[in-house]
Amino acid sequence: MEKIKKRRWLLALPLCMATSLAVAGPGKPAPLPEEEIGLERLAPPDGNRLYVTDFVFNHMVDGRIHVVDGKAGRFLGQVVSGYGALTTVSPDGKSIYVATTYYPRLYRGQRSDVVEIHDGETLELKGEIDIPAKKAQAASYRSMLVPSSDGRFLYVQNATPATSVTVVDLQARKFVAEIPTPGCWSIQSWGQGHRFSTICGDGTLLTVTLDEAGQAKSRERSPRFFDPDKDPIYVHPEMLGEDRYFVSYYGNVYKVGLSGDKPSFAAPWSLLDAGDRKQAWRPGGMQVTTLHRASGTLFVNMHDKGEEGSHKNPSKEIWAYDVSSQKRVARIPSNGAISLVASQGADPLLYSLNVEKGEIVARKIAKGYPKLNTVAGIGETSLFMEVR
Amino acid sequence: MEKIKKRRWLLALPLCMATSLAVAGPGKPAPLPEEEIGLERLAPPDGNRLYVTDFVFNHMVDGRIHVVDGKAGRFLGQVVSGYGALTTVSPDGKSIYVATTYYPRLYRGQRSDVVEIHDGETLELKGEIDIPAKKAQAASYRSMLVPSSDGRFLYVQNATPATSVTVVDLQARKFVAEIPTPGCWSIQSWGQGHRFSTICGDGTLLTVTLDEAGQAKSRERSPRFFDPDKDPIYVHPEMLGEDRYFVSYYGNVYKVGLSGDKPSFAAPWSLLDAGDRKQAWRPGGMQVTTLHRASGTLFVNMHDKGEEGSHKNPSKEIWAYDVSSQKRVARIPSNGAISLVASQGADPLLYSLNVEKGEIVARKIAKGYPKLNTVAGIGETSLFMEVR
Amino acid sequence: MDFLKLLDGFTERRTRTVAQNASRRGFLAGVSKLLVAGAFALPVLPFDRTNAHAAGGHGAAKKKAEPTDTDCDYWRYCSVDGFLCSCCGGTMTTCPPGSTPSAVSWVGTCHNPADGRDYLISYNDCCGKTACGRCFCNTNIRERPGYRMGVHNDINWCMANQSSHYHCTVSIVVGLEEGQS
Amino acid sequence: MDFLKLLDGFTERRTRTVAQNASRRGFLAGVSKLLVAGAFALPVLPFDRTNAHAAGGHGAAKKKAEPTDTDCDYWRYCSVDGFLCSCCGGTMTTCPPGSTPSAVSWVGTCHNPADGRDYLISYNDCCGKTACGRCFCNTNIRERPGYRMGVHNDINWCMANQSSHYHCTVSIVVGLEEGQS
Repeated sequence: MEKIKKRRWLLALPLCMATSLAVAGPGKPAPLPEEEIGLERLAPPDGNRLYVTDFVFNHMVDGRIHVVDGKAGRFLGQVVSGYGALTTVSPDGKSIYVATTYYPRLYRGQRSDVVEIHDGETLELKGEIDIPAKKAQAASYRSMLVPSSDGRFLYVQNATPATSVTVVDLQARKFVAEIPTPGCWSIQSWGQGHRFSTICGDGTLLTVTLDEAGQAKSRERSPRFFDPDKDPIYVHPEMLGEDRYFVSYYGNVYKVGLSGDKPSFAAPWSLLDAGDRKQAWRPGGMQVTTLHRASGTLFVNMHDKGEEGSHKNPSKEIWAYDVSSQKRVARIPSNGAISLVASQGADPLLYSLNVEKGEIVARKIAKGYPKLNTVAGIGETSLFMEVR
Repeated sequence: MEKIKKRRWLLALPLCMATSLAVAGPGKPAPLPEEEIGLERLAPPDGNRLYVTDFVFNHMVDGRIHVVDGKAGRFLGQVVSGYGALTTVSPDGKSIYVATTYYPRLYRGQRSDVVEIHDGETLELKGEIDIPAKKAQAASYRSMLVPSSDGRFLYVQNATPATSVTVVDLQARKFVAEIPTPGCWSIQSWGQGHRFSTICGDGTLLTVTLDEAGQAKSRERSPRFFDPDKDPIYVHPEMLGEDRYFVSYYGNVYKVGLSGDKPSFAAPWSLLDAGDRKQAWRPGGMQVTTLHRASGTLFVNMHDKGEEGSHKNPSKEIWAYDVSSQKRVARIPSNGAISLVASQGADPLLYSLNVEKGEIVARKIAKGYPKLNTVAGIGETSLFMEVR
Repeated sequence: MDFLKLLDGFTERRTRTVAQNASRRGFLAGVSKLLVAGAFALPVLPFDRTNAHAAGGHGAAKKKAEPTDTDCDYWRYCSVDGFLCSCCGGTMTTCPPGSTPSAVSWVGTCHNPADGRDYLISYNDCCGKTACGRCFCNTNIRERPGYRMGVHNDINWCMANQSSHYHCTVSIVVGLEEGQS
Repeated sequence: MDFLKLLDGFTERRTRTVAQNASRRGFLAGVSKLLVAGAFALPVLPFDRTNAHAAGGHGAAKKKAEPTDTDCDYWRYCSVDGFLCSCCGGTMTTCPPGSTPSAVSWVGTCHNPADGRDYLISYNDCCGKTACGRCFCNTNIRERPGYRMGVHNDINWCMANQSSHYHCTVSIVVGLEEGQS
């Protein structure tokens, strides 16, 4: 907390007229001391700081990110994110990135798209970068706004509805390139170098490699690795080293390796056994999976009685899988969650978000997944969580 | 409804491939005809068109006016009003005036205050006039944004918190003057000429007369006509010819004549008898009164068990008074209303607004005040109603 | 306009992809899938078609045996996603006063119980005012991620308008589904 | 600054008006009345002080026997009007990260049950972010219309800040009420 030294007007008026805070008489406690107004500042994130992106559908122009201490269940602050923003947080939690749209008259005038950099501890705006007014005004997913692995560039998903990726140089704080990615969607950043892949409507990956200036120097199309007509995958990636895990609408897991010269693809495996299929269990929600890296556990938001159109339904249970053995290791009750995120590190927690209540349940990632706490009222249409 | 002739993209694609809408086979009804997208346009107001100003406290930057057919209980449309807007509607219903504040980046940058003119039938913006960035960011009341009686000027209440009135020339569509009104609040427009009065903290009226250019040419202070310490009046006026009726926190009615050379003041009369006083009945709410002119009936939003701080409480009953005899003529159940408005003309209705539910109950202004209809969900923190 | 140019390329690509389907029937099915996208429509609260809770709860007509044009389970809202313009001062086919129809739209296929036919329904957004906030209605049938942009609904379909602010969605009969008469 | 100049005049007038009261006691009482205004605080939903429904319903601590700093009936919120900063990432006395204390404020007089004393409480708004939306709390004791601007609460007390957007309200002990010790 920083003390605000400057005395404010009107505040000064009663002060000078109030009885001075004298020492108390005998047998009576001392009166409360005079206080000064202060300003909170956050400590660096501890691994369980949640950043919850709220679309505020009923008042979309006033979207925001709620910052929450997930372990203590305490509300820490807000960042205004504006209209249809894409958001992410730097790996060290020092910067919160917001790609958003403004109009000079709230809803009219000339559209301006910008990337904003907010300080992760003061929650103040540190910088604003103009970008082409093509930014996707979309639900914020993990793969819509993505920093390069070294933090130099920020990739922004565009849609007009033709698709492309805007490249922002975070060091120079300027827009550097727009890379067409026709028919492809999402940004899957590679662990090494300035390279991203994007998932295309024909079931392939398009991989774009940038030069040092952030311009595309090569583009390569992979073989088809999934069938978008028969088994569409969610674009939300889980990351384990240089592997990316995607699940499909019908409950298959696709592992994609983003290393070496070109992507590699493992054979998909199913989350479901015969009994699960009979009950039509399927993945569902927005942020449909999360992964605890140390234990290699993949959590999937699942519902039964699945059918065409149920792929965003809230979950009935959260199923846990060991990704190396590809076996289910737990079935955890859900709070009707649409989004999941797991923290890593010393106190790993599994967070599940119910959008209607703005409710986040935190469970320990440990035997039995005991419930640690529940916070409610975290936003109105919160869809996306990150944790640092 | 206007047909939109221009075909839109993507729409054209399926059209050319759809089976043409052939004539039906025997014994089968003809298929539905192909439709075109259209745009609604309102008929001129019929005397029961409601304009409901919604502050949207949880998302104040996205305030709006809900336009409702009060007689049919039908939602007609919205006008975006922005942040802390003051609103009013021209007497003929052709123009909706909004005085509001914008920032180029939603909540940051240089503040711009403007008066907007929206068309009452198309609900489109017709004009925007820059005004000094001093507009009161306040709950919209009847006396906060007021046209002159001939419609030439629009008066805007300012607060920085020092108080003044901005004069806008609606013909020339420009700001013309700022008139200091220190210690005074609200704009009570006179029926004749370019003159307004404002209620001052010492219990007087300050009357300002404008010249043809909208500049103040004289200022006159009235004698004290109420005691703000002992019996503060609400600034919301009821208008009957050139008389203005104000009620006080303690249930007295102050009649002020705004005609001739200077204001005239009648002796106040009480809404309460001894029994009412014993139960501590008091006025309460935001738009605490309304008046049906043809019958000379004043409606007051009343609650019992009144106490210091209850002057904005929702009403338990709506009490009706004949203003010429100063007698109560009815006690009407209330829907927990905070605001009242009465329509005039052939189908006079009494509207009462419950802010928590966004619920408006319409009753006929006739013996027994029978309920005509109830509409709910009219906004989130709707506080102020006008009817044309 | 730069925007239209981009769209032209987009349309061509789409058409080529779709044309991989051999039969006209298959071709059409592909197209209607492609176009059954999200008329803005944040897929925030996925409701069953039979669950008109959202629409019913906020400014909609009372729940009846026969759904009306302000009920989420009205037949032509079978793939709508957003605020129903019928609750916002428009109708099933008209934008509320002062708003602007979207420059891009998507199409669903809905079954009309009154005549037993399946119709192609164009879901246009009405734009240029902030969110209407009344009668939210959402289904996700045949919705797919953004790599199938024509059927993606986690995105604002007012995106191509001068003011990209989303207000509400209309549902317009544009034809019979292939094979119907 | 133009703004401060205006305020100076305003303060002078107020002080003169208040000074009409003869005794120091009366003078102070008048001042505290004047300053018990609406820390923004739309008086939208007038709640009893004992009714913590609004605060309790949205992100606040659970209702207990002893109200806490996120309950609307906590003692020093006796005239607060708006979103409690304690629920918004601030505390009773600190603004949430990234917001800015208001340049103008108002003062109420609240009774602290723990020591039996009445304190002057300054209600400052925190500004520069859009509305927090959590723990709305409203009372209107000694609130008066805008002709008594110092005690008026239908107005935004972030009005004098560079960004006049209202976020939440803090409640700061600035002294004992006259006659207390």
